[in-house]
Amino acid sequence: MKYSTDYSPIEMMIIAGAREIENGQILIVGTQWPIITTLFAKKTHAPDITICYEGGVVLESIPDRIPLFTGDPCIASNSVLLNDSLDTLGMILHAGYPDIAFLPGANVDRYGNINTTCFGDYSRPKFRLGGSGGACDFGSLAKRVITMLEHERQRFPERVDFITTPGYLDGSDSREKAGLRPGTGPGAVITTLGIFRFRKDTREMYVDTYYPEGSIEEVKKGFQWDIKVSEDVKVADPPTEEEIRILRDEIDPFGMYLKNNKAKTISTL
Amino acid sequence: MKYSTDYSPIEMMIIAGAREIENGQILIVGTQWPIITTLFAKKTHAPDITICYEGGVVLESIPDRIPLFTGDPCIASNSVLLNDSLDTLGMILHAGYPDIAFLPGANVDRYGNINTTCFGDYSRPKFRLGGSGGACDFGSLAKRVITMLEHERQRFPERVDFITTPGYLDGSDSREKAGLRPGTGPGAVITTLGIFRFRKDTREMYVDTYYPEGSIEEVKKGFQWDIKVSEDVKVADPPTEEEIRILRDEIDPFGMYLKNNKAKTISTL
Amino acid sequence: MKSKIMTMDKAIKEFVRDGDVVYLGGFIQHEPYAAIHEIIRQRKKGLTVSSCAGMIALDQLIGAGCLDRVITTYTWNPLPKPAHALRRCMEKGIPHEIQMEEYSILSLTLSYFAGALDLPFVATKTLMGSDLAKNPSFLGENKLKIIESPFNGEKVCLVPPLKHDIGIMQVQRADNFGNAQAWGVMGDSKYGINSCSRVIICAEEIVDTEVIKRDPGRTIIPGFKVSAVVEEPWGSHPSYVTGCYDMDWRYFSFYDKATETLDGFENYLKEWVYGVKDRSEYIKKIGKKNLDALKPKPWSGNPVDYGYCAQYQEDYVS
Amino acid sequence: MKSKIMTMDKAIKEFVRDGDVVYLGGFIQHEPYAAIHEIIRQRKKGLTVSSCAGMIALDQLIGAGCLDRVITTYTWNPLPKPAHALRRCMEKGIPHEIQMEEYSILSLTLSYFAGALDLPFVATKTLMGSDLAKNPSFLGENKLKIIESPFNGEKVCLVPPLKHDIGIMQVQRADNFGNAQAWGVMGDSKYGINSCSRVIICAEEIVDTEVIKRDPGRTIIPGFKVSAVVEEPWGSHPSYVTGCYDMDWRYFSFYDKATETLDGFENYLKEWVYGVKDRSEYIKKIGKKNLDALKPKPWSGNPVDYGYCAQYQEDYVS
Repeated sequence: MKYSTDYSPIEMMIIAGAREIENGQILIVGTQWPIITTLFAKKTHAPDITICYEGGVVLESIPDRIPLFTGDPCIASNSVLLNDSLDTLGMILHAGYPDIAFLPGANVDRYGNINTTCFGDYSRPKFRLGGSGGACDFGSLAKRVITMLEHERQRFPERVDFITTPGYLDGSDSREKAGLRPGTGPGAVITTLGIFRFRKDTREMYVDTYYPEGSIEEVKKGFQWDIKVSEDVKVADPPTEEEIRILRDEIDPFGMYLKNNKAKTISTL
Repeated sequence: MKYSTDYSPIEMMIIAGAREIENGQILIVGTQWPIITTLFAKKTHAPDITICYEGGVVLESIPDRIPLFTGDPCIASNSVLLNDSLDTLGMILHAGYPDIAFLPGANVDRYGNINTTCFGDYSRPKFRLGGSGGACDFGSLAKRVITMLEHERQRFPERVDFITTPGYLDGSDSREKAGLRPGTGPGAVITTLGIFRFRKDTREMYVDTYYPEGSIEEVKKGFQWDIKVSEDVKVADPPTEEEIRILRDEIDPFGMYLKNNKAKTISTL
Repeated sequence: MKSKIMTMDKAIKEFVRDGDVVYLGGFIQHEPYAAIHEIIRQRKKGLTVSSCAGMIALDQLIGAGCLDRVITTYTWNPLPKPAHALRRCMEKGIPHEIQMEEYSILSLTLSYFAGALDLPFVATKTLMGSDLAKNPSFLGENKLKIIESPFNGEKVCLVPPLKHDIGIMQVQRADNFGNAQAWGVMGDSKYGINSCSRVIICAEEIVDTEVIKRDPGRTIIPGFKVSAVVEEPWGSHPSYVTGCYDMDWRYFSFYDKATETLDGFENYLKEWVYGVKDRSEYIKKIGKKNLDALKPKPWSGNPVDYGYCAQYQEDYVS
Repeated sequence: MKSKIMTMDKAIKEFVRDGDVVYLGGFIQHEPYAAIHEIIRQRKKGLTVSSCAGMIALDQLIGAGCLDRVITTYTWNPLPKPAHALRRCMEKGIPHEIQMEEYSILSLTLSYFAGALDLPFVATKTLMGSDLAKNPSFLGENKLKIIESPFNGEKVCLVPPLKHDIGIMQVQRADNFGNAQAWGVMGDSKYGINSCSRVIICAEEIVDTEVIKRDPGRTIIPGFKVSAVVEEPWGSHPSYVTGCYDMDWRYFSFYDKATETLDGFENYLKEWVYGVKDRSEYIKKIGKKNLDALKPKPWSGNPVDYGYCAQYQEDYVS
């Protein structure tokens, strides 16, 4: 096993995300980075994970063309269950089966709330984004939500303009008070700079891990508030050469995610 | 067109039931007499009726073997929609589509309440019957419920021991007060003696029509209360020879309903 | 992934526990008679059995004394005749008193639906006014609630999510991992079987996962929810499985006569349940000639296509 | 029964009325683009359009000025890129202000489900805490209710039944009478299309009722609920229909660039919507070579069997 010395921050993010997954887990997976991350995990250390998508898809194998989003035609002929949203968002997610929900996000705030609706005022936004899709359901219902996005400072406001997907709302027990189930909520935010988790008491995001190329200072600059750093903050292992080879050659041979950037998420104006 | 002079009370009941149906109507149909009645109507004057069964079946054609009950295997390969109970009891019946709901019944009372649960006390019955199945749903939800049963006096108590399927409950507006939708409820009871309908004000059952072989006196003796008779009480036309031929030879060639009596409903001890 | 294939004997031993809340799948067809007989043979006790619309499954389990509580909408010998063991139990407390919670098919299916999704409840306009609504049994206050709708003030009936410890159902085909496919009259089965913590799938045929993947729209429950898969052809006899075998009317007629008396019922169990080791012995006892008479004439359609392009269009990639 | 087959022109003229509440079926696949273009050509006005999870359908209808109100969970060019006409409308009120009622996919699908069954409401644990719940638009107090469950006191979110005047959806096949079959990723479509007073089914292929009856488990809506059937191959382009054609990524890419400016959007409509008479002209404009590139490799499975015995067993009859 040799560590790679030639990898991008996006590749590091994907591999860090995949490391959160244990073999055999049930995942409900959103569009963009979560797709390639979970397929990479399935291809490597977690072949027996089950991947569920919001439109009614349960995948146990890797499609021969990588899906660009969770409604991509290529998933139809590779799934073991293919029906409607009540099959996955209902009888799997609302029923509490997923170990992890993977989401992309435009903005994430101090308490893990996600905004994919708009920047500025909701009734007359400065920039209108797509909206929730199933994201609000993932965030409302899943035991452990992992959000993946490119780390740019403007993506990490202290408070998002619009809570599309509830995280811990105002921290502490405000999530449970709003009616969401105990034992659900954000587990980690994984970016191109590091891995961020949430304190059990205040439910505030903190720096858990940063990547070998980076530094705590650089990471802290990536947030619009003064993010706390774990006392035993960790440095992630870099990807191995084999991991990078599999990711590039086997998972994304057309370069849809890694080269052509078809999956880049909107950040701000 | 020649009237038949050789027909049984059961055959008269079936033909009287079929006459309630107009071509093009949507029917939700219970087991036993309703099955043969609606298939006969489809074979004769109402070829474009749609027949729905509680397990998830929508039929537009007549199976080549007559179903003995609504879960009979022969309906699977003749339906145009075949799925589950939410497709028919839900998206058809609860959604308000059926013009008529046809039901069998063990007992029917003065306000059209039906009992198919038990005779005697519910907690320790003298005779335990099958229970509701979908009957309570038909009676709760359908615009016009038609109940078909053999006319024996013990089947027509003033008040049933157990309301499996709500009719007009205690009469007047008690049905609506219980929460059931206005514009729903019993439309007719059709037996081997006649056709009985319900007053618009009191919602009490009355004698609307009797059969050519019978008399008003005989009909009145078939009830445990003093049933009122319509001022313009009618006498039904007998079946035609052609109707009887179609019923016996084309609809029930194996005699399952008309000869072998496999469909006879339980009445009392 | 590890195969979940096992014998019926082992599946029932391992996954059905005394006192469990058991869902029996199948809406007339798909009823798991092979599993039910094994439950009786293993003399399971104190079960609560939930079954929306079956034939004589509940009758046999009640008569054999396996049950304390039932959730259902009806129990009937399909001829239609009353179910004798049910009658003896409800009318005379033989072999022991049981409690029966009764719904209508739609309200119970909605309760299973709520259970499968773990919804807090579902509101409906059925059931109100009936004595089913007024006579709760062991579910008591939680059988249903009649409230005024917060939207428009009308009276509505709320049914709770019904969930089960273990669900058992016969299907047309499944793979080793429990991805199960079924078709025909489905009734409540998809929602019921998805409302269970543990699931035993009994399949007419075990197929390769590739067969499942060639028509994934048929799958009613994903394998990850399934604990055990039992290959059990003819597992729903005397009821039917669409496309596999027709209903055995003669057997129901025989059962009706055989079980009319308590002695008759005991003898039935001795001969047809305790007296056979497993389903294959039961089937041998039915006999080839009788089984052949139940084989359906084929009725199948065009397969449907799930294809897609294997590559992206070139100038989108570049 | 009378055939309901008609041209798209006639179906939209007859069944879509100014001011209607319109459901657009399809969850990415099955979106009825041919019908949407005809709605734009006929310059329908004041529509409320409900669409759970589509691609650029809402963007086109908003930009063309057909809508006053929208019910949805997202609108996005699938690349993923923002939808430009939507942005112009929401950010700058071009071509006119609209109101947008937003849900999540699960909550909106449950609302369609409640609408399809005409349930008073459905209770769920999603949506609470989000700003979607706190910002109702034109549905106001009736968007949802958060109450304490009468069963256990926990906070629950009630979603109302959403019903529609008219629903339109592309499917793989249908018969003359509107019995419609669809497969692949189904999303919200079955519940949405069953919640409509009038329904237009656009089918890739019109088949004999015999084909429907050979696999009735595929039917998502029975013909008696359907007002019109339009034969419209390629009707979902540039989106896809499983087994018929793949997604046209290049067209989405082209649409993204073409509609970035208001002028560009108007020119797009002129060329691709107003500039063609019907779907067949649109398809001709796409060109055979481009269409051929979208044809899928086949992926189909074993047909399933629905057979039964044609006669009763003899000694049951006698």
